[in-house]
This record gives sequence, C-alpha cells and structure tokens, in this order.
Amino acid sequence: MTNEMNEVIRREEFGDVAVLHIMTNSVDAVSASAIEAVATATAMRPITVLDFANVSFINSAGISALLKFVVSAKKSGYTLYAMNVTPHHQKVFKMVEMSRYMPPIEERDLAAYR
Amino acid sequence: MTNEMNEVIRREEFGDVAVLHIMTNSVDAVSASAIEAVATATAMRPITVLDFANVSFINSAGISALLKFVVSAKKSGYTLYAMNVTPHHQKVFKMVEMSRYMPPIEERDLAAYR
Amino acid sequence: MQQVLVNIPSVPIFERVVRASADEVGRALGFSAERVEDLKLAVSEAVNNAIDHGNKRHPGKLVEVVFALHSDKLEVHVTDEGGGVETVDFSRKVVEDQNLDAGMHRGFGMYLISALVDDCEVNSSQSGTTLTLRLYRRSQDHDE
Amino acid sequence: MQQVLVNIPSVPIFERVVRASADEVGRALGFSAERVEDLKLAVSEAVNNAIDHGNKRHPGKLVEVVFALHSDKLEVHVTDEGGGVETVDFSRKVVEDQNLDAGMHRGFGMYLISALVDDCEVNSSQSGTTLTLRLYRRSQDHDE
Ligand SMILES: Nc1ncnc2c1ncn2[C@@H]1O[C@H](COP(=O)(O)OP(=O)(O)O)[C@@H](O)[C@H]1O
Ligand SMILES: Nc1ncnc2c1ncn2[C@@H]1O[C@H](COP(=O)(O)OP(=O)(O)O)[C@@H](O)[C@H]1O
Repeated sequence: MTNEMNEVIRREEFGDVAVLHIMTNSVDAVSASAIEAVATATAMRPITVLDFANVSFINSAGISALLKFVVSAKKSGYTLYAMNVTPHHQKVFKMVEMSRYMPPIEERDLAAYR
Repeated sequence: MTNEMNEVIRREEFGDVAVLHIMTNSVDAVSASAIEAVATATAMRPITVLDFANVSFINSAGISALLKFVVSAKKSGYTLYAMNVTPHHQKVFKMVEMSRYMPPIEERDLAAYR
Repeated sequence: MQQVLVNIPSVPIFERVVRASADEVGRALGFSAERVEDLKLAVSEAVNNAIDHGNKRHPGKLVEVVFALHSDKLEVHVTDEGGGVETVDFSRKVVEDQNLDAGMHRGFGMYLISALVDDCEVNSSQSGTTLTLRLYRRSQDHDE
Repeated sequence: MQQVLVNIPSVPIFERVVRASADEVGRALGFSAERVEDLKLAVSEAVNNAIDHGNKRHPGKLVEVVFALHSDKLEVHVTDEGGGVETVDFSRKVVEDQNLDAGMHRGFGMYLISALVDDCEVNSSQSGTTLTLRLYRRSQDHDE
C-alpha cells in the first residue's frame, strides 16, 4: 500500500458541498485506479467539487478515471465542478469537452456554503 | 542567449547588504558559467547573501560555481551567507564543509538592514 | 543531430520516466512552458498506447523512445514490440452522454496526440508499431 | 528484474534528462524524498564524470545509464566510451583555504557519490568506464 493509494483524495464536506482534493500530482494510468475507487455514489453531494490544486499532470488515462465522477454525479442528479485547473488542463478539458461535464468553480463561490 | 543566462541571478541591494537571488532551479554544469559570471568583486557587499529559495538541485559542478562567490567575498574581506537552503542541500554543504564558508542566515536577520 | 534514447519495460509506472525525460528535452530545446506540457502529454499518450495496445502490458516487452533533436524540429519515435495495428483514428473525440452511460471512458489518446503536436505518423508491421511525433522549432525557442 | 535504459550524447544539458529519470525511478521504488535527492545527486555526479572525464565532452560519444531494479536493490550503471581510468579516489574532500586560493574548486564528485549511495564500484578498461551505484531497498520503501 502506498501513500498515494491511501491518500489519493482528501475529502472535505460542509453543508451540501463535498470538496475532493486530489492529492497526487499525476492523474495518470498509475493513479487512475485509486482515484476511480473514490468515485462512488456515496462520495457525491449536491455540489461536488474536484480540486486540482496539487495536480500538475493529467493524461487520457486520468481523464477516464475522472469521468467516473461525472457518471456518479449524474446518477445522483448532482453536478460536478472543477476547481484550480491549470490553464494547460483547461485547454485539454475543452479539447475533449470535459469542461461541459465538469464546469469550473472558484474557491470564493463556495464560501457561501461554509 | 537564454532567459536562464539573462536572469540567472536577480540582485537586490540595501545598505551594506546584497542579496543575490538564484533564479535557476538547477545549480549544475549547465547553469554554472552564468552563475560564476556574476561572482565578481563588484557584486560583493560587506554582507552578501546567496538566496537558494528557488533552487531545487545543486551538484558539484554547481558547488564549484558557488565557490567563486566565496573567493570574491574573501578577496574583499567580506563574508558570504546562504539563505533558504533546503535540508538536503544543508546536508550536502556540510559534507564538503561548504557551510564553513557560507554560513546560514535567515530573512529576519536581514530585516534590521532594510 | 543529437539523440536521447529511453527504453522501458511495459509497466505503466515507467511511462513517468519517459514523461520526465520529455520534459527536460523540451526545456533543453527552449520550448515554452505550455509547449513542454503539450509534448509531455503527447508522449505520455503514445507510450501508454505502446504499453497497453502494443505490448499488452507484457513486462518483458520493451517500449523504446527516441528523442531526435534536429536543427529544425524535435522528432519523438515511440516503438513497441506488439502485433501492429491496421489503421489508427486521429479524429476528434469528445465526452458524450451515450458513451458515459455505456461506461466508455477511453479513446481520447490519438486525438490528443494529433492535436497537440505539429505532425504525427504511424508505421506498423507485425513486429511492432512506431508512432512518430514532430514538433517544429519556432523562432522564439531558445537553446540552453 | 526490470530495467530502464537512458542513453545520451556527451553534452551537459542531457545530464538533466538522466537526473529526471533517476527521480522517477527512485519514486517508483518508494524511496523517501531525501533518498531520491541522494540518488539524483549521485547519478548526476556519475553522468557528469562520464561526460567530462570519460567522453571528454565529445558529443558523438554516448553515456549509457541502466537502472536495474532488483527485488533487494537499485543498481545504476553509468558507462562511457572514454579511455578508462587507473584508480579513482573516493576519499572525503572538503573545501579548504589553500585550494580556494589556488582556484581549485573541483574534486567533490566521487566523494559525494560514495557517501550518498550504499555501495559503489568502478570497472574501467581502455574502451570505457562503468561506475555502478547500489542503493539497497529498505523495509519502509513502498512500491507504487
Ligand atoms: N501502439 C499501438 N499498437 C496497437 N494499436 C494501437 C497502438 N496505439 C493505438 N492503437 C489503437 O488505436 C486505438 C485508439 O487509441 P487511443 O485514441 O489512444 O484510445 P484508447 O487507448 O483509450 O483506446 C486503440 O484502442 C488501439 O486499437
Ligand atoms: N568516467 C571517468 N573516466 C575517467 N576518469 C574519471 C571518470 N570518473 C572520474 N574520473 C577521475 O576521477 C577524478 C575525480 O572525480 P570527481 O571526484 O568527480 O572530481 P572532478 O570531476 O571535479 O575532477 C576525476 O578528476 C577523473 O580523473
């Protein structure tokens, strides 16, 4: 068991909000399975936010893991948001239209819920 | 000419103090000549501080470049200090007794001179 | 022409070694930070395809990556020891509702590669596949 | 046993490619952050010696680096195409006043290597030198 496995996502919850802080800097084929494992229906809240602040790399294996969160949110009728996405990854998310399923949200938009 | 060449060290001066902020993260065989080029007698002040805040790697080719600052300071009768050295590089500086020629100083020790 | 070669077993963790090498090669060529990210992502996709589809994650099969630094361009050749592929589809792929519902979350790799590099090319035979990526050097690039 | 191979021309900038690879290999083996830094520094010194003293910065001569991941240890073999070396001195070297005054600012590489890794070994002939570094795996290391 690696630290990456144990702590790939750190969960923060307040009110209707769950913020899922991704703790690995590389969302790739190696970290995908540990990330996917967190994308259960019970992890979702009406406002579920993936926080990419620590993430410096995402490839398509990583995107495929992230899409599990999109599916889980959809099943619950919730929306998923993305926070602290680098300009490069904003570009990549737009290329595959990921941004439609995971629109950006900012830290200050969440303040009202705290 | 690369940016690394142009901006390998950013100089800040106040009173008797010169702080030389190393701007490259790798003090190695590639950046050595640009770093050495700054180690002239005129660059020295009675208190000359090398700031390693941006530095994540130093090898012996880099140490050899840093020793030019030690020599220049010595010629002027000044002392050289090192600031924001990572624990790993503190260990390496001790191994080669570099720390004797470039003792650590902290940001707050400089406040009095500003 | 200078060449950097990286050779890895077909285990996903070693894709990170190639990616880190791509990062340093891109910087050495003076590519902008954004272009270095594009290069890393394209190389990452190519290596993962070589590991997964080419070598089928057989650790004994190797992926060879050659970074060829030409005066006018960087060429990256990613070669596997797989059974080859008839045609590769570089067309645009986006996330779609029906694919999500069907649990299909893959298929973006080749599109991303083709969109992120200036030029790419597949050469495949029964003894393996080579994907070549090309990034032309631009006047604003600066050698180290 | 898995092996990662990196091959570079004898140009200092490419030492950074090997160093970045060492970083990822060390992480893949679950080495602590401090041990990864030790590995990077030792590999960096070995590669720079191969470039400078072995291949005399002849860009056409290559430096080959093999990371051999054994179950009990990481072995790194750094090989150049130089004329070889009779004896290598791994003894402790420190900065000294008389050397500073004489402008002698080098000679720390071999000492650093020997102090940072668990074990090292030189094999040299007229056709080149191989420096082998060994870092034993510890119980607190964690595979990815
Ligand atoms: N190196 C390769 N060897 C064999 N087939 C390949 C190779 N690279 C790509 N392909 C084929 O191209 C397809 C599309 O690849 P890609 O767009 O990366 O999507 P994904 O890998 O998610 O399936 C793969 O499913 C595979 O059939
Ligand atoms: N790969 C090599 N080929 C030939 N000689 C070498 C090699 N590596 C080290 N040496 C010899 O060992 C000496 C000590 O190396 P080192 O401690 O790294 O100091 P420096 O490189 O600063 O001289 C070198 O000066 C050189 O004579």
